[in-house]
Amino acid sequence: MDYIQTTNFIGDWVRGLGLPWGLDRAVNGILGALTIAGVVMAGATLLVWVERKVSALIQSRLGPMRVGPWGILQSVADILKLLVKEILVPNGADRLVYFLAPMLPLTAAFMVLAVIPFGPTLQVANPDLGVPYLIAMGGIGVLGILIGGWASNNKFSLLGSLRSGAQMVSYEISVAVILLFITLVSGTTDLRTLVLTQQGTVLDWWVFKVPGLGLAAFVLYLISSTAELNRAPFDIAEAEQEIAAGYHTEYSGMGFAMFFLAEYGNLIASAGVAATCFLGGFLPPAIGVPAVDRALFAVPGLVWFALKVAALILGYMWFRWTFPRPRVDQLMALEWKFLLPVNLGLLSLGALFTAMGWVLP
Amino acid sequence: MGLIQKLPAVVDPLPGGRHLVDAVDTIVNWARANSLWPLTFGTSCCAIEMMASSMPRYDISRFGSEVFRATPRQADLIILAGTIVDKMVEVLKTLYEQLPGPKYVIAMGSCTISGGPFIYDNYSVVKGADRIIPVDVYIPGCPPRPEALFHGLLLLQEKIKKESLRRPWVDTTLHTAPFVNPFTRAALEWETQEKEREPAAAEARAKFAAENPDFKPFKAERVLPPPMPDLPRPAGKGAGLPHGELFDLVRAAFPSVVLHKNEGADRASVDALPSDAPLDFVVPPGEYLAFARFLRDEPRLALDLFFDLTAVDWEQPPAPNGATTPLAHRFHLVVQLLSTVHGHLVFFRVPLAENEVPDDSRKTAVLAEVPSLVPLWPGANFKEREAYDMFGIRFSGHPDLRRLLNPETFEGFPLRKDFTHPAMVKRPY
Amino acid sequence: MTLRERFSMVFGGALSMFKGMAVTGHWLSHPKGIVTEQYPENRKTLAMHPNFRGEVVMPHDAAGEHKCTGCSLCEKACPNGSISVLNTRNLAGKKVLGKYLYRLDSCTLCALCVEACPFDAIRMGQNFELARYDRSGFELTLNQKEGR
Amino acid sequence: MELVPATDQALPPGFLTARSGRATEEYFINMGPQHPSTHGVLRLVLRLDGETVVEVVPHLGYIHRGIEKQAEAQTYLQYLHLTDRMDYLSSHHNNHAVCLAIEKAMGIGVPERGEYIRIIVDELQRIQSHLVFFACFGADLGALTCILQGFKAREYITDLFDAVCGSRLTMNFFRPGGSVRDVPEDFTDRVRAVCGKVDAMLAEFDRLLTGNLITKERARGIGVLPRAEAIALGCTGPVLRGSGVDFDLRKKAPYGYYDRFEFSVPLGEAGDSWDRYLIRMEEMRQSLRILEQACRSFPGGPYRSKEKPAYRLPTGTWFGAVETPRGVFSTWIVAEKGEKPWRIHSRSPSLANLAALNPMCVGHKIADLITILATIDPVIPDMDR
Repeated sequence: MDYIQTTNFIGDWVRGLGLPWGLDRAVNGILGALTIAGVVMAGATLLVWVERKVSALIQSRLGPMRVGPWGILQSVADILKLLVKEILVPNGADRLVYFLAPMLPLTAAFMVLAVIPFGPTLQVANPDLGVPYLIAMGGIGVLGILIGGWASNNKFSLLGSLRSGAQMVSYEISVAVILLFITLVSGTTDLRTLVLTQQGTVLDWWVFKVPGLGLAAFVLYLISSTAELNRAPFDIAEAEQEIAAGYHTEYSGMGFAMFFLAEYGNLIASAGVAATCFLGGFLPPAIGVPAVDRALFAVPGLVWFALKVAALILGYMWFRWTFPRPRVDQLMALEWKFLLPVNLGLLSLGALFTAMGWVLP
Repeated sequence: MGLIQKLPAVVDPLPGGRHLVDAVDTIVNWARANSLWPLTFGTSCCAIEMMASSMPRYDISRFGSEVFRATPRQADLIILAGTIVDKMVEVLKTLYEQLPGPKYVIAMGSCTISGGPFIYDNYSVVKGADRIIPVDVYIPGCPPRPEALFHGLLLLQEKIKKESLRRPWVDTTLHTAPFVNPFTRAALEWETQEKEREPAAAEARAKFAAENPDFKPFKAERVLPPPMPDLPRPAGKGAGLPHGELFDLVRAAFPSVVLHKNEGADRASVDALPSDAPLDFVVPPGEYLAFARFLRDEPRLALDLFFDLTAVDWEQPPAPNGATTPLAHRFHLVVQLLSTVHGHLVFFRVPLAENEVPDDSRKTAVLAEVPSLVPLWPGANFKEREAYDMFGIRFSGHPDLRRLLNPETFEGFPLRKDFTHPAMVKRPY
Repeated sequence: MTLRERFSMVFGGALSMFKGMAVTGHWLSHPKGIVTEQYPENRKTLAMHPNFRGEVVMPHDAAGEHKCTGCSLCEKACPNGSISVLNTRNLAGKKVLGKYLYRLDSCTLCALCVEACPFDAIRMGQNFELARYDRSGFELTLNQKEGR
Repeated sequence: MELVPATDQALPPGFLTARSGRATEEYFINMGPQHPSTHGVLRLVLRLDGETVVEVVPHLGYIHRGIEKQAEAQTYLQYLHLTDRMDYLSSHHNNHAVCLAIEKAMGIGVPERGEYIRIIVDELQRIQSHLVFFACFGADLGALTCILQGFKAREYITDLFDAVCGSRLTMNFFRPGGSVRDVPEDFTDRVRAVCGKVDAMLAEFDRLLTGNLITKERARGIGVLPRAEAIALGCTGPVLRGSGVDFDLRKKAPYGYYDRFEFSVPLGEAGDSWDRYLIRMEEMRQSLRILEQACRSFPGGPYRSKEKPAYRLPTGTWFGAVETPRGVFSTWIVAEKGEKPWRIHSRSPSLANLAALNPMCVGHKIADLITILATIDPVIPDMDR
């Protein structure tokens, strides 16, 4: 079924305006960026509420209840309050870097989401080297945390940022290797094409298409990306019980809100990447029965993508509220002594499988 | 903050600007009131109730306040859960300053409101946390139930909803009035009031007596508690070595060691002592270390666990005529040892004479000295520091003899009987 | 560590993780297990246990009379001087209670005063909503009128 | 352990020079008094080499309330109510120790029902306190669900205390000769119901945290306290038993009716955090066993002996000790004439156990320090008094 015409819908619209002097490109870029920013901000705000509700359910309680129905406006109130809160800069802080730092992780989330195809006609940009671009953008977030911790002039912050520096750099390697595995088996680095290679039934998704390996890669990606996201159980960078609030110990008001939203923005980005690479992105879970498939395809791709992302995020949250946190050296050992060798083995096996054609038809 | 504070000054003069400011006020107050993030700060008992209120049964997250922040930079609210003592004052002030404005404080429990159970005869508890940082809401109770905490939180939310950008948030003032004993104050006030009323009352009484010659006074009815049997205590169960054998063992090795307040005790009278009260030996200062080592190393005693160390000050209050009786041994240093092998406890005490010091520095000077037990039991470290802190007894050979509980700058030794402190107010009765 | 042990650690560990997730998953999927009591919403039905110790109250009968004789046993029993029994003389010249001052701000709700009272004149109330904006309102007078 | 006083002026107070001389630069971090995992206002100053702990110096006194001085101006009953506030997680045990000392001094007996009430309430509180331990241990390891679910289980017991004693935390329930009031008629049924709920939750906790690989990795071999050192440092309770020393006051010197009940004292082998954790989990099950037996043979009759008009202790020294969830708590009273004590001293198990913190932490990471501190399970107001 190759009816899907993936296009950049903003691009089409702007091109139709017929602006002179290359202004169309500029307008296109700005509109795209605004869309992504809107999606990330709204999504992150919603996710904060979802996270609080999920954790509440796991812990046999109700969660926010008093602001709006089921407390749905709770995180709106939080963000608003943080906006109008006094901003304190600690003595001896490097002011420029201190204010720059919170923007970087959020930027990273924007940049990643810019290339994710949300639907057949929903993608802000589609570079040919989509997968390497994802890997590159993933590396920006850690910078914000590192310099934020350093600029705060606080030992807890420094400890937290160094921890997260070590952790994120290590786990990025794993994430990169797994993305390379996907590139290898799919034969493309273009994310739109990557999604389209998974057309067909559910079994054509990369998580199932390479027997065994795809699933393993998917699970490993979830583990590595949780660590890369600095989320519990791998949240040693902001381990509250150990080092107060880690790298954002000295951030108040808006600075903290940006870090806070960036965590959820990156969560969306990470889940989006997983959905795109492993779960067929915006493709519906077709099962090969034409009547059912036709109904499934009638639902817009955006909905399927959102559902997949939501399921993945629920999984991330479920992890978070179940497990204790490994120690910093154990986390490093897990990466360098377990995940990376396994991932490299996976990559080699992927090469073997592709070469031998051991993939599902 | 910052920019939005200037909003009323700019917008208010514009036509319709007042409504805009009002609308912004409503939104901002709504956000602030419903997103009060407390600081993780609990000192004692109330902290457990504060924790319980964030737990499933009560769930403070319904109010959006479950986000307990470990760093003051991200908190809006300090719930003062537990007693605030002198040593904590500077810490608390710093914490409060580190909170970004607008910031709120709830005083939870009677300790933080007024000193509560520690209001009298106490040298270290602050008599009301509002003497240190401004407090918005007071919740009495000891500790208040989680529901009471929520009630306080709701009061605070109401207070926040009345704020306006036209009146920017500022620190409320501190409670600076000097502490007056509320009990005495009430009694004095009542006395003056009674005196003022006395003439009129006397007149009324005379009139009443004239009018009701056969008045019978009202007799209140006593409510007796339910009758309970008067039970004698059954003989206690001792553990480990029987007292008699223990006594013989000790006396064989150290003939100069006697029982406290029972110097002439012999085997028979020791056997008759209640078995659940540990023997209490008196050791001459010269034999202190040797005796302690003997108790530890003698296998039939095997007093291997350092249970406790403390002291008693025997200084008597001066007689009504101001005369003091000098004591031969002002302090008793009491060591309590336990045998994890047998289960018995042995106490022994060393009488310590007072050093000669000038009278004016007697209250602040170290008055006695004994060898430290740290080489024998490392567990004696904290206990000896505590005894030094409380009684001013020096332990020679202690590796790190500093005050344990009181601040380094503290003057005097609280558990001495002649200790005085400006903050100490005597309890009536 | 042998290879076998290593493998058993990895797979046993993974199994233990799944067990943990099963537990939290069970909680997540069973909202019936929620035990939260919604305080301000449940005010109407919220009842304290009969033994609950709220603030000290002095019950008054229908005629507005209380049972306090002004013996100040409670005052002596109070560990932190929260009670001041201020006596006066009534019309017949008998010493009776004038004003029963109770300082809620320092009270620890220990009920030692209630135990000490031989006349059952004071009790522990059931009210727990005692929070205030200012601390001066915590000094209460419990009796409505002087003693008999 | 060689103790050498600090001669280097650059070191903060309390640090010893004995272990310095490393190639890398060491630095100091101040944890507390306001820190989420120091269980209150304990202040720890850490000397670190990277993330590795070189030395820990605890600073106490941030909640020193001078209870012992204040006690000298209070009657015994008033002091009894203050002890609730020392170790608030085991306030019944504190009261029990004071009552034991007063009963010994005045020869007050306790009726059978009174003793049973005491044992049931004590054991319930032991479970309650260990549940708080479980909750905080889980939270300190980063498993935040544990703290909420642990408190959920604790709340069943708190609710029972609320109904029986009239307060949720500072119960002020025991009196010399028994308890302040009788328990309700359906008391044993309620206790059984609570036990059932707690037992079910314990099974869930085992699957959630005890079996988890990360927990094991975080606790096994961390903070090893050798047997001899545990004894020499004066540790008691689960910290001592974790090092394999069979010492439980309920068995060694049974007070009350503890010798009537069957229960075992779990012991550790390695003396590490994992052992201390397992011991507390097992102690909860043993307490459930005691509760089951006590409910089965719960007697009728009076709940307390005749109340004395005033508690005037005979001159002398009086001693009472109980096994609290944290170790041996004892009260030592020096009584002179009158209603007020000449001196009251209480032995805080937390203070003695805290002495083991530094030896246990050396060479471990900051995160392990938190684990170790959690398995010591200190209550700071109890140490500071």
